Amino acid sequence: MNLDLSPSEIAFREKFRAWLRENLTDDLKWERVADLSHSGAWEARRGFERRMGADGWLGVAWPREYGGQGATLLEQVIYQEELVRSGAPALTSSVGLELVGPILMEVGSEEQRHRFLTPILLGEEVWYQGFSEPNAGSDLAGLQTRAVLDGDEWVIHGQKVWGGFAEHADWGAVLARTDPDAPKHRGISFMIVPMKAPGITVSYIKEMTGGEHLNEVFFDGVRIPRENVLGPLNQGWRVANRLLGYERGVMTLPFATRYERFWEKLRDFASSNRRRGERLSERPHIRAALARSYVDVQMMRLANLRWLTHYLRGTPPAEETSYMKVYWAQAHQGLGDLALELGGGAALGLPGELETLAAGAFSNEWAFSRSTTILGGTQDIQRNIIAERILGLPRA
Amino acid sequence: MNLDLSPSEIAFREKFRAWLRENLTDDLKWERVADLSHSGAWEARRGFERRMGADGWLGVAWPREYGGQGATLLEQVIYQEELVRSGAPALTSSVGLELVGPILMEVGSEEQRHRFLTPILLGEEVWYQGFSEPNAGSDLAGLQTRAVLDGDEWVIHGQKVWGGFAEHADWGAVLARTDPDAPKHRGISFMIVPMKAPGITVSYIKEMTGGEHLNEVFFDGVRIPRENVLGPLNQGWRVANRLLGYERGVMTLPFATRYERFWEKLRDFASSNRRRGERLSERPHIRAALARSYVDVQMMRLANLRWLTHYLRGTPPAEETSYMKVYWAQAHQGLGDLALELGGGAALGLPGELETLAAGAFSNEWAFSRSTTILGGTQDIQRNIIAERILGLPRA
Amino acid sequence: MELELNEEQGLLQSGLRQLLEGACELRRVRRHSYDGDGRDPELWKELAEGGWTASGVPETLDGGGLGFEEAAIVALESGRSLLHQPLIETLLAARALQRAGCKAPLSEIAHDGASATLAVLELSRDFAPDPELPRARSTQAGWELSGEHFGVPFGPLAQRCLVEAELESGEAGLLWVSTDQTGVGWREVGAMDRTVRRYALTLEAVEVPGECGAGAGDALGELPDEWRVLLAAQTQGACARLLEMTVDYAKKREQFGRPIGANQAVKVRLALAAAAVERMLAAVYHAALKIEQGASDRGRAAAMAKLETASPGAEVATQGIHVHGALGYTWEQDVQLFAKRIKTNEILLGSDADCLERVARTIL
Amino acid sequence: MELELNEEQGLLQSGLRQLLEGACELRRVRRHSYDGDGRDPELWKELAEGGWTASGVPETLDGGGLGFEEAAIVALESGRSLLHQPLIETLLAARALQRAGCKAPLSEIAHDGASATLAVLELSRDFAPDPELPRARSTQAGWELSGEHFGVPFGPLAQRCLVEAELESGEAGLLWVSTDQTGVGWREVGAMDRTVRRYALTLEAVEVPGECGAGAGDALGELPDEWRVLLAAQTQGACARLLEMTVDYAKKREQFGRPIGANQAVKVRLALAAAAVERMLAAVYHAALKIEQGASDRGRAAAMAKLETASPGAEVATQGIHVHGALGYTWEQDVQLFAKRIKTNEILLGSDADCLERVARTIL
Repeated sequence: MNLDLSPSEIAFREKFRAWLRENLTDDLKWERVADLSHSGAWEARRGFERRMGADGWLGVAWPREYGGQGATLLEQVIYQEELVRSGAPALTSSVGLELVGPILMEVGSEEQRHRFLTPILLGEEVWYQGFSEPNAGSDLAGLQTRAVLDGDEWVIHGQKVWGGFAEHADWGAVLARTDPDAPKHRGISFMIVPMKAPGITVSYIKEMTGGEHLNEVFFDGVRIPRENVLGPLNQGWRVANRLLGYERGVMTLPFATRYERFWEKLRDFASSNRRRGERLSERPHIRAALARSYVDVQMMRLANLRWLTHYLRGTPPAEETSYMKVYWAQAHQGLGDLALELGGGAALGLPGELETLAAGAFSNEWAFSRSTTILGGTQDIQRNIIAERILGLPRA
Repeated sequence: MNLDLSPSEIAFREKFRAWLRENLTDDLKWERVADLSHSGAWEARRGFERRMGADGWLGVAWPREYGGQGATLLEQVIYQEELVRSGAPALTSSVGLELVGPILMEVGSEEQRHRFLTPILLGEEVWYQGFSEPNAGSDLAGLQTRAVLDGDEWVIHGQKVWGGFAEHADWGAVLARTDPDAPKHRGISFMIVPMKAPGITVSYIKEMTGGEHLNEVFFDGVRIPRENVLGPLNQGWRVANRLLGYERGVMTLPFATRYERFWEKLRDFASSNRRRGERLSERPHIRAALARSYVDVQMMRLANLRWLTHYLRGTPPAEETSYMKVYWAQAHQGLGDLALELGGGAALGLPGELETLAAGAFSNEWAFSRSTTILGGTQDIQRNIIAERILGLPRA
Repeated sequence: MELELNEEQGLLQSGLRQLLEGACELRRVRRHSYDGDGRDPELWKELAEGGWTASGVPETLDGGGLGFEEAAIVALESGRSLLHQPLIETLLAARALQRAGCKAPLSEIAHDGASATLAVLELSRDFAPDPELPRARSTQAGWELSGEHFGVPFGPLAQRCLVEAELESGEAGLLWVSTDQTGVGWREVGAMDRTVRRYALTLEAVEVPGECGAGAGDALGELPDEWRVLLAAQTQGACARLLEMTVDYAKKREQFGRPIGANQAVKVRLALAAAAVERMLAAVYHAALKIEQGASDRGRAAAMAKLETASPGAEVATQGIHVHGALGYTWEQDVQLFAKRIKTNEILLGSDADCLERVARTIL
Repeated sequence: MELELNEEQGLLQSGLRQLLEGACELRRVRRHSYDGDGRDPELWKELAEGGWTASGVPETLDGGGLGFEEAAIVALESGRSLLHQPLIETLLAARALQRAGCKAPLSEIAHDGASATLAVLELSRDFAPDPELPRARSTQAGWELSGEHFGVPFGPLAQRCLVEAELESGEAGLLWVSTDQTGVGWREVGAMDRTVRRYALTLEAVEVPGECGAGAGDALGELPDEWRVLLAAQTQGACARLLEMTVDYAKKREQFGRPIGANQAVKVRLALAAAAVERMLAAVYHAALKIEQGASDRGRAAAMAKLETASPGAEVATQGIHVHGALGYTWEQDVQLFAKRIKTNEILLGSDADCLERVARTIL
């Protein structure tokens, strides 16, 4: 066993770190550009990503034959960790890079790959992910958006929710029902939709935190060419689902880095603040709570590194990604609760709401962490997966 | 609102307390007679109960017409609390008093009442409860013990578990399948079985704690008279089930008194013992844990008192007894865990196993409390009852 | 032995609930608290006309003369309705004023329907590291008051503020100021729960008439415990409503062709939440009774009520959000409004650790 | 980056598992530990022949020369099999002896297949309020040792005991005694987990040859952390086996016409238990690696491994008992045997609070 990086991994990290140091100027950092309603925020993020793309720092995981770096999983984790550490904004290209790109490579036609892969890799085109619907969340295959063939065009009607960047996106990867008579998992196709097409209306969903990052998208008779189907007709659900499950689990790996950073904020707060005359970090229950939270974040990281070792040895990600999501939620909600315990009344504001502790970062983290048991497959679903597919307990 | 007893309730309490002071000598106390394998323990307990019976202190809840005191529910709680406080042993008559007696009054024949009620009330006959079976625990109605009519006698074959006092009992209240062709809830009858009858074999089940209180009872062609059916034929399950559910919930009311006493033991231990040079009750996390446990026990009591108020006002016990069982398990398991945390290594022995802290009381409580989520309807079943019958959530 | 509302108290509760269900639905709360300036004088007027705003003033001074058990009922309903008005604060102020023997302010509450908030050190400490009490210098006309307080609920949205201050004697005092009088400054600070906005208060040589202040003595000592119990009651009410909303949702929302509430995992979540909510109510009743009786263990009972509602309340809220799925995380869904009130009440006036130590001191 | 056994380690593990599955089934554990006198020399002999008992002795001294990662593997398997022999104690003793430079005792372990246990202050403190170290007076032949220790695992069931003592210099020392030599007294104390019986040790002028003792220095300092990690590993192994048994039971046991494991509530319990068991393994590997490396944060890693296995382990055990229903509470069912080992390991060598403070000291 060892927790060390190899020389080539260190070199990879240093190279990317150096690139970020040079290119990620303060005005591009997360705090500055997170809120897309701020003028210039979108453009700043896009400009940064195009620079990443031009210098080969998008799609590092993609195989070399498609223009990527063919990075190992560990390098991908290093890459994500460095992004987080540097304070870079979340990538607007991530749906293209992590979902659409791999699907194109697996099941896309020659023309589709030719048309779409390079713009994703260069950070030139943004993709929107149109999966969930108001009545199809956990039960994604119950989706009702439908696409009907009319001559040489598909006509799409329906509504999607919980995707992001819809307003700005160039393309949408949209699941739609193409065979209403088939069993629900078998009549769905993966459609490529130009997001500027007539008939598409985008609105924002306001979150509990007050932020507005997610969209509702209405498709009202949107027409797309017949060939804009990704993968075999009526097999969209299988394609989408296989990628979603595992990838989203592995995606939690670098989250630990984000939580480490947030934990450090909490520690610094506790070390430099007093309540009722006593330094917070000297109160026994605060010490215990900070240690507990530290262990929780580290254990999330370590448990994931153990599975990462398996992947690096050639076992592909499988159901154990459900464990990762369980740890993820536990670590995140624990941090959110601890933040408010530490911050006390002064932390009870929301971001942007007048003077609040660290601009609302603490309460925001608390509220944001409430969503962690829901996103990307609810905790209930993860637990079922563990019980049925790993432990082999019978389905009800 | 008030938490005070009325003058008549106080008088009731004082009267019983005085009786116990006079009659419950040290050699009769729980620690001395709990283990029935000790010679004389059974006889001591029986003698004490016969004295209770003779002086009218058994079946205080029974209506006056059947020889009881017609005690209110609150008086019943006071009665149970005083028994616990006094250090009296658990009553060997409880199955007769709390289960068989009420059933006899409700559905028994005139002859049956005449034959059985008074001996129960006088502490002269002990009843065994033969309900659960190896393959019928939570799913009690799935029981397989069968009674077949042969002329004027029922012939019983089967196996029961988890009842107590079987070796000593005079009578058994045994659920048996009398109509194998009926749906499973409808073919069960409530049989009155003389426990000394030929064909009955009793063995003990050793518990995790090392104690042996529960029995396995085998019925191998046991013959009983045709009239020894309690209540209508084939409706035994309904009769048993109605009484079991609610009564067992209300039964948890005086448990809080037992837990208060045990909590006091823990507090005293923490106040008078040191670890690593520091008095336990001065360590912040121990203080917090003791307070948490105190609150938990008190809240179990208070939540129950609120429902008791409803019962005293005339609403009969119903599904909220499932809440009581949830609090019960929480309070008890919390105490068990705390006991071992406080006692440390010195508490890790079992009762009777050489020198261990307070003769193994702490570890014993920990082990015993593991059973609290299982007994009298598992926690899973209680939660289902709350969800479906109180909150009205749909059955799966 | 009675640990439940009596018939009269039950009527009181249903009266207030009816009023609030009519006058204070959640759309109105949102409109005034989130989209508006926080003021809602019509609702206050309705509450005053119903006798609720003066219910803490003794009958001899023309108030409702309600006891503390009834105050807890008011707080329960204020939580259930997510009331965005300083009703429990006005009740608490009236009780403290009565104990301090300040009759003029009580008359304003009873006769003018004045609303009030409270600025006390115990709460300031939740918002600032080492706050100092404002100082009250005696003048010919009464007092002159200067200093700061933090985290004051409602602030200028209430008409009066009962201010804890240090008198020249070194004794603590309670002084009654108008929230808009000269020298009184308010600075809104962020509030996750916008239905109870929070303010920092600055006092610069504020003049207080003689009859509007007094040495506090016991009047103040009782206040934090009473407030803790009313916050606990409010949380219970909020949790009960949030749970009802969640149960309704679990019955209606379908996934995989059946209501999500048919899943046993959802049942466990909601059953445990319900068990917590029921226990909270017993804790609130118990503490209200102890305070009403002036029992020697009232402080412990108050800490227990806070403990039983604080993190269990936050857990109920978290489960409510979870069961609502992604929708529960949106602004439009009402569970989050309740979650924010519940979480705020958890944090204020004593963390779990503080309350456990309060209990520990009385039993160890 | 590798946080998993390598191929060689995997072979080591499956070798030991195979041996123990054959030689140490639970019936045997019960027979010797519960029904017998606790001794099982045949099993120890088999372990010695397999090279396991000397595996902690360096190769240069004819031992197995296994590192600490491998020691953790041995501990994992000792938990899985509920081994009733002082194998991890002998391993730990060998490591400490090597650090202290005591060659003669190492030879006994390597060549004579001696079994060993440990009597150290850190553990004594879990069993007695304020234990004092035994004193070692130097004599011509070596040392003369007098005093007490508490809670010593296996006690006279092992052949040797490595005793922590205070030397005349005031320095801590480690001395190697035979458990049956003159002046050595053992008093069995209760042990909920009878598979690791516990003893109080009294030493009355026990003579220890010069080559069987040394000033302890670092040899001792490392021992408690190493022991914590091996206890953590043992708990992980025990939890993993207990979980497997419980999952099997949930698949087979039917109620209401279907396996109880088809109930989602049971699934949640077992899924969370499985998640805990997986995390424990990562914590154990991490701590083993840190100790093997002599990393500066090894103490924290050991505390983390203890924390991750202590109360989570007890929770897994509680769930295992619960899912077994009434049967899980009986003596005959095997889950309870594991539960007792797991609970014992939780309590010893640092409670949660202690371990959290150990972690806190390194990060705050």
